[in-house]
Amino acid sequence: MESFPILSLVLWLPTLGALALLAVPRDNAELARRIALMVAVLTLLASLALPLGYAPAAAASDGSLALQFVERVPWLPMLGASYSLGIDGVSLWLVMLTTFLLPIVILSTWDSVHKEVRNFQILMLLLATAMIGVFVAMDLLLFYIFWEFTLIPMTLLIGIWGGSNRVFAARKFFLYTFSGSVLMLLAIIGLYVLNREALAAAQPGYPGTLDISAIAANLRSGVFRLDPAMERLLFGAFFLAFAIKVPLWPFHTWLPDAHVEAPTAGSVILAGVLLKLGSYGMIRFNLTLFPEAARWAAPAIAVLAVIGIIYGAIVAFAQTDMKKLVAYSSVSHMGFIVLGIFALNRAGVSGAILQSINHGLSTGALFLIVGVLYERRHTRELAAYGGIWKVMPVYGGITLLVALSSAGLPGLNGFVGEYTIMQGAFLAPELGWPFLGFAVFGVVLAAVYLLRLYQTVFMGELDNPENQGLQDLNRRELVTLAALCVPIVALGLYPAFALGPMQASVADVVNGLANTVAGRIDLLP
Amino acid sequence: MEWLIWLIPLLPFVGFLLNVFVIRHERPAGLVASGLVAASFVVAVTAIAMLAGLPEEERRIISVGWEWINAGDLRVPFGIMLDPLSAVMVLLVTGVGALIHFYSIGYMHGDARVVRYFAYLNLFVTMMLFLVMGNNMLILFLGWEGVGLCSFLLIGHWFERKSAAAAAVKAFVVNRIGDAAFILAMLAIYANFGTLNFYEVTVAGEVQPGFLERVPEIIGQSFGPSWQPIALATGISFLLLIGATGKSAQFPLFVWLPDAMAGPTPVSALIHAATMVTGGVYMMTRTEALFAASPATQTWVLWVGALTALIAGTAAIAQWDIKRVLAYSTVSQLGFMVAACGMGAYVAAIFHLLTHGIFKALLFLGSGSVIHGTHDTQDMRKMGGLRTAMPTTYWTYLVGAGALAGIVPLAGFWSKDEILAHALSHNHWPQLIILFLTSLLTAFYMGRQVALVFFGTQRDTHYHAHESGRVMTVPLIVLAVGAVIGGAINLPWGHWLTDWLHPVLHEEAGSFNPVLALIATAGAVGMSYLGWWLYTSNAAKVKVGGKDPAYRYTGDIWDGLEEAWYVDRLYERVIVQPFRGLGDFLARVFDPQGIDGLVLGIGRFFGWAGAQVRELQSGYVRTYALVFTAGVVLVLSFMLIFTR
Amino acid sequence: MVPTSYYILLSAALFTIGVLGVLIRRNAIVVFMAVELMLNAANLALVAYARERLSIDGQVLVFFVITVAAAEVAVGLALLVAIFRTKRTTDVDEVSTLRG
Amino acid sequence: MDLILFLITAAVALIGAIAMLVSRNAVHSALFLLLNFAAIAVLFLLLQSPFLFAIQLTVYAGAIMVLFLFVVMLLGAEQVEDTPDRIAWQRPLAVALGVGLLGVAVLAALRYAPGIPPGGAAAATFGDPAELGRLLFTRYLLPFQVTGIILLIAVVGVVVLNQYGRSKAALKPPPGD
Repeated sequence: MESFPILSLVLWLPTLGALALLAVPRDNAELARRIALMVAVLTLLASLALPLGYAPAAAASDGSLALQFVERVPWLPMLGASYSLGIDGVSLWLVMLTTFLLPIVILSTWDSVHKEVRNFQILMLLLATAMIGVFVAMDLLLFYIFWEFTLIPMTLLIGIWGGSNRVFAARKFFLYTFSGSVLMLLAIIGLYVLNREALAAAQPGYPGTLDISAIAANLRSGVFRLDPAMERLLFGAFFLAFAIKVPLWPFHTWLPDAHVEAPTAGSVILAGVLLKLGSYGMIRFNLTLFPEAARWAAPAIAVLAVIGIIYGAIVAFAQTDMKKLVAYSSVSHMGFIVLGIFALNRAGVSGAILQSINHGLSTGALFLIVGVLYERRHTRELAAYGGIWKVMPVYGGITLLVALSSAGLPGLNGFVGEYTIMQGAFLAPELGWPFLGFAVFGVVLAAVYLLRLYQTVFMGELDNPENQGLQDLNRRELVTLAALCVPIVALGLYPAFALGPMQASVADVVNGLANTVAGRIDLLP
Repeated sequence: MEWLIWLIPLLPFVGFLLNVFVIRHERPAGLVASGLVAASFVVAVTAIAMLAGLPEEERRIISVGWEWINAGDLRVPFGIMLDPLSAVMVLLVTGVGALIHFYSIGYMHGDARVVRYFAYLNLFVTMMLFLVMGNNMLILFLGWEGVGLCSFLLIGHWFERKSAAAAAVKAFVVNRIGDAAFILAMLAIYANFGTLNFYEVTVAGEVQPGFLERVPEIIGQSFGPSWQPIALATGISFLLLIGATGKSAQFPLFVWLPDAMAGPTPVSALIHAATMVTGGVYMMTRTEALFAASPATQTWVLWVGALTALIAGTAAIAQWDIKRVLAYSTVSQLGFMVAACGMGAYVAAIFHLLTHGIFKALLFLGSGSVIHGTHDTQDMRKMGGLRTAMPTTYWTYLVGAGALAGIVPLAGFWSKDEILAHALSHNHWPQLIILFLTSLLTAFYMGRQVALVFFGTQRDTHYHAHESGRVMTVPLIVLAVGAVIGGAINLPWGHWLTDWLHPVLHEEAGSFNPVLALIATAGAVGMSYLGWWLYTSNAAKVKVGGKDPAYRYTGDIWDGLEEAWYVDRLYERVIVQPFRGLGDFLARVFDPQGIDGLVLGIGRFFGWAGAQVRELQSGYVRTYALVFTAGVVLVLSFMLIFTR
Repeated sequence: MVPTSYYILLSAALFTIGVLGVLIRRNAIVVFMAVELMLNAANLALVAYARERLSIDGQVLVFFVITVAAAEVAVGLALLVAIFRTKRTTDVDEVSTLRG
Repeated sequence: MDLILFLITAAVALIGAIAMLVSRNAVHSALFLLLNFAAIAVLFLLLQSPFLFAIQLTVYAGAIMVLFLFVVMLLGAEQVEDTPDRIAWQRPLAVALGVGLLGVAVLAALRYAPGIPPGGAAAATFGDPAELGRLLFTRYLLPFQVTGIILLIAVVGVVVLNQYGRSKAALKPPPGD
């Protein structure tokens, strides 16, 4: 429909920027930062065409996904693999989140990255391409390549620019998330082979396909049927990879280590976008391709999600390191997202997508905020602070706004997402009110740990002499944080702006769930 | 016409924005903040006049701004409304609010963060207006949490004080517990009615139903385990009750309110007496149809209200802090209102809410004037004899105290009497006795307070007491006038308020019982005098830091009363400390050693296995050759056996 | 004519002796000799089969084997000499720095 | 006639091989191996491969064995195995494996080489060196060239190895000398 390859442009622009940075002398930090920032802003501007040109479309009648900005070039014809890009309502805002956070993160490196600046920017831009690639790739092989490629820059960012225990954290991050995705590769191959065999029976010489949309269409039309046991197996293999990435309790222990050691910019990207790869994958693969298994597993997964919500909150409460506190709060918040996804209805899934965006914004902002203090005092211990609202009033105000957004105050973005998710879970016949009785407890605890953080750091007496000379935000920091506050407020007051375009695609996913299950109930034992 | 009601909440919001982003100095901040709230009051009066011009059945203006949430199964519009119930609340909020804004100009003069203070105050009024004007539960909740936030900010205004910071967090968190129940109630309402709107509304040409009109649909439905089904209406309304106990400081969640007195006194007057804490009562009145569907919950509401009234009333008599007396008194009076809701006397509850809003604001502002005039003294043991130094404050305070104690013909008498009369006429005997006892306690502690503060001689002479300035006394006088005549809005002979609220609550005026009124008045006068007499005649025994004269008669029970029956300490032991322990255990032991131990254990296993296998690499070429040869023999044997 | 299998049996026996030499002897030079012995055993089998099938290609192969063996011995012995310079021994057990 | 000749030669080859294996002196081993090579050369002749017979004698028995002897004597490494064997446990295993290998090889040989070579007309011209030479320069030209390159590389390698060793030795004089 669109002749201009806008998705490719958004996808590869950061990589082009990274290549251009190679020409910059290694020790010219300022130039490297400026070029990187320019590239990031250009990417953001290019990506603005996506929501502007996005026309919510109804699902195609053959069951394939209603994708837009589609690009498809054959790549390995004998495997049925193609360079296939496209977005729908599920991925649209996640791409926007990525392109929006990129310039912010790069802007923050002025204050937080001081060695090997050029290489840092190169890795950051490569990471951006990989992340966008995961969201826009509509070919299983391409998806998998981008998926694994996100690991490399991130591991290096942690391992080179991280804190004192960075090598351990980087290794743990890499091995943990990688071991999860290896099973996914197996499942991708399995899906490909099964699909080919199923269709080759009818059309001899069928080369098979790795196109997600085509496989979904085959599954929905019944041409390609999965044995229930096999479907659950494939579901599990995909799910494990995503659950580790999200991370779902009890697969979360890589996250605090990675966050604590990662540089500020790395933490922002990690919490802001990388975790969303998991929730995106759950919707795109687990729900779309394996509806029956999703329904089968939903209660168990929801139990894990609810445990994660409460567990993450309680553990966050007991932390003394600010970054660790925020990291565990992510575990809690991502539990909400998983709960919403496996509510398996429109409210739950759209709430989960919205909350993915919200979490990216508020937790990203929280990491930036912790970074601001860390750059000034070089400690993240809560006990080292107290009463700094007095010397840093603007900083205190912004922190409060972000913390409240994270705690789910109505009028700010976090509430809308959480409430929609909870309503979805309440309406889901598989889940219902007993789950909510516990999940809503997480809302209380969010206020407890975030306000405790706020109380110890910002309120009380300014009794530590080292804190008395703290400077309020400089202009760059202010711009960075203010840029994050705008969507935090806007999405709280007018979330329909984001929710509207995703409805058609969400409805498509949810209807697919209902139809496929209804059509094959006789196959189940 | 419809757009007009948007101005009511938006004017204070403009003040908030101005004070946050533009204004940097004290004077414009105070003037802009007060002026815009006053303007909002004027708009509200205009809008209500228009509302009154409509036929009774049509007195409801709903205006939908935009579609707030549209997530498939969940659709909520962002809309506000003005109906008779909202109208009286709006008048209270903007009217008392404006007076308190003006008062703050004087009270907060010279404060380091006064601009921010006015910003918070404006934001509070905005949020409170959303609370009472929301046309659906979610907007109500937006205001509900918004006022909680402002309460947090204002209690923590002097955040350098550790106690203020802690009180602010405590207030927010305790409220959040109630809010969680509120959220659950909203989820259940939406799941069963498919809407969160109170009344039918048209959004973008599409008619959305209102759940209050559809309550009969769920009567008879139940949920929960089959061996113990719970009526749906009971479940929902009980959750709402929990929500109300948080915001309206009812037992068992009242503990935050006395601590909240760490905030500036005008804040205590506005938020923690006149408006925010009445949010729970307003909410229960608004969703009265749901409560009416569940007699079980009604009984709970009644008992919660009555017990809270008693517990807080007993606690109030033993306080030394001038504001804590009023704080416990507020909790106690809110208990009256909640009990009225439990009896189904919603008009009486709203009536008491309005009069209480006026005279409690008066009392708080009066105490603020005392604190201001005595250079930040709050301990009543350090006061005494202030009636000569602060005559205006004294007289207005006396009016407020009389109204609270229920002296004829002040406002409090009429509203309290309506509640008691309703209890009598509907045979709620145990609650009637409890509430009556509480009203006697009320009269007693107000007598005690007036005696301690204004009579006798000044016990601590380190300060020179002086009367406050005009900007503070004028609001006192205005409110005192209100406290005198406020009862007129619903006299037994006129019951104007009952008629006005009739389209919403459909209640008939209750009967006036002269005997009860007489007994109550006699009790109030008697107990007030007793309290006054006890503490004027024993004034010499009151020492700074010493025990109360009544301690002689009651012994350690008095200490228990001063600590409000140790509820706070109980929570500390039973909830807070175990929670900290659990958090520490999970964070320091279970997570790193349990879950992460498992993860790292897997890693360590492979490391260990590698170390074992490494031993095989002896470095001897001949050993490698031996293994190699063994492999050759094996492969050849395999080929010999399995190939033909 | 002598049956081909006789040659093959002889070749097998020689090869086994070569293997034993590699496995048992420690003197690197003797180990080398054992390797040469194995090569020769293989050559013998090749030539025998070539004779049986009357195909000269087997002999060509042996020609190549011998050439490569010559190269191998040259390089191998040079390595030995180099190792001897540092280790002062030709005992293969002494050269075990690749131990894990 | 052929059989007798074969049996004698085979016996000599075996004796040479076994003796090589058991001699404690490396010089003796080398000489026994020489005997073995010569015996194999005779067997080549018996198998109608005169050309191979020739190069077996010149390359193996001549060049390679001389190289071996030369190195043994240069290094004085006749008797290095006087020290106790550190992995003596391996010896019985090695013998057992040898027996196993022999068994497997014999079984294979019996299965795949049952026949007696066909005699007759074709046999007359078989093994003609001229034929071999033609093949080398036609069908096997490429491998032949490669062989040349391998030899060249071997020469270069040997030179480099010795260069390297010498410079090292020059820097650090060997201990004990």
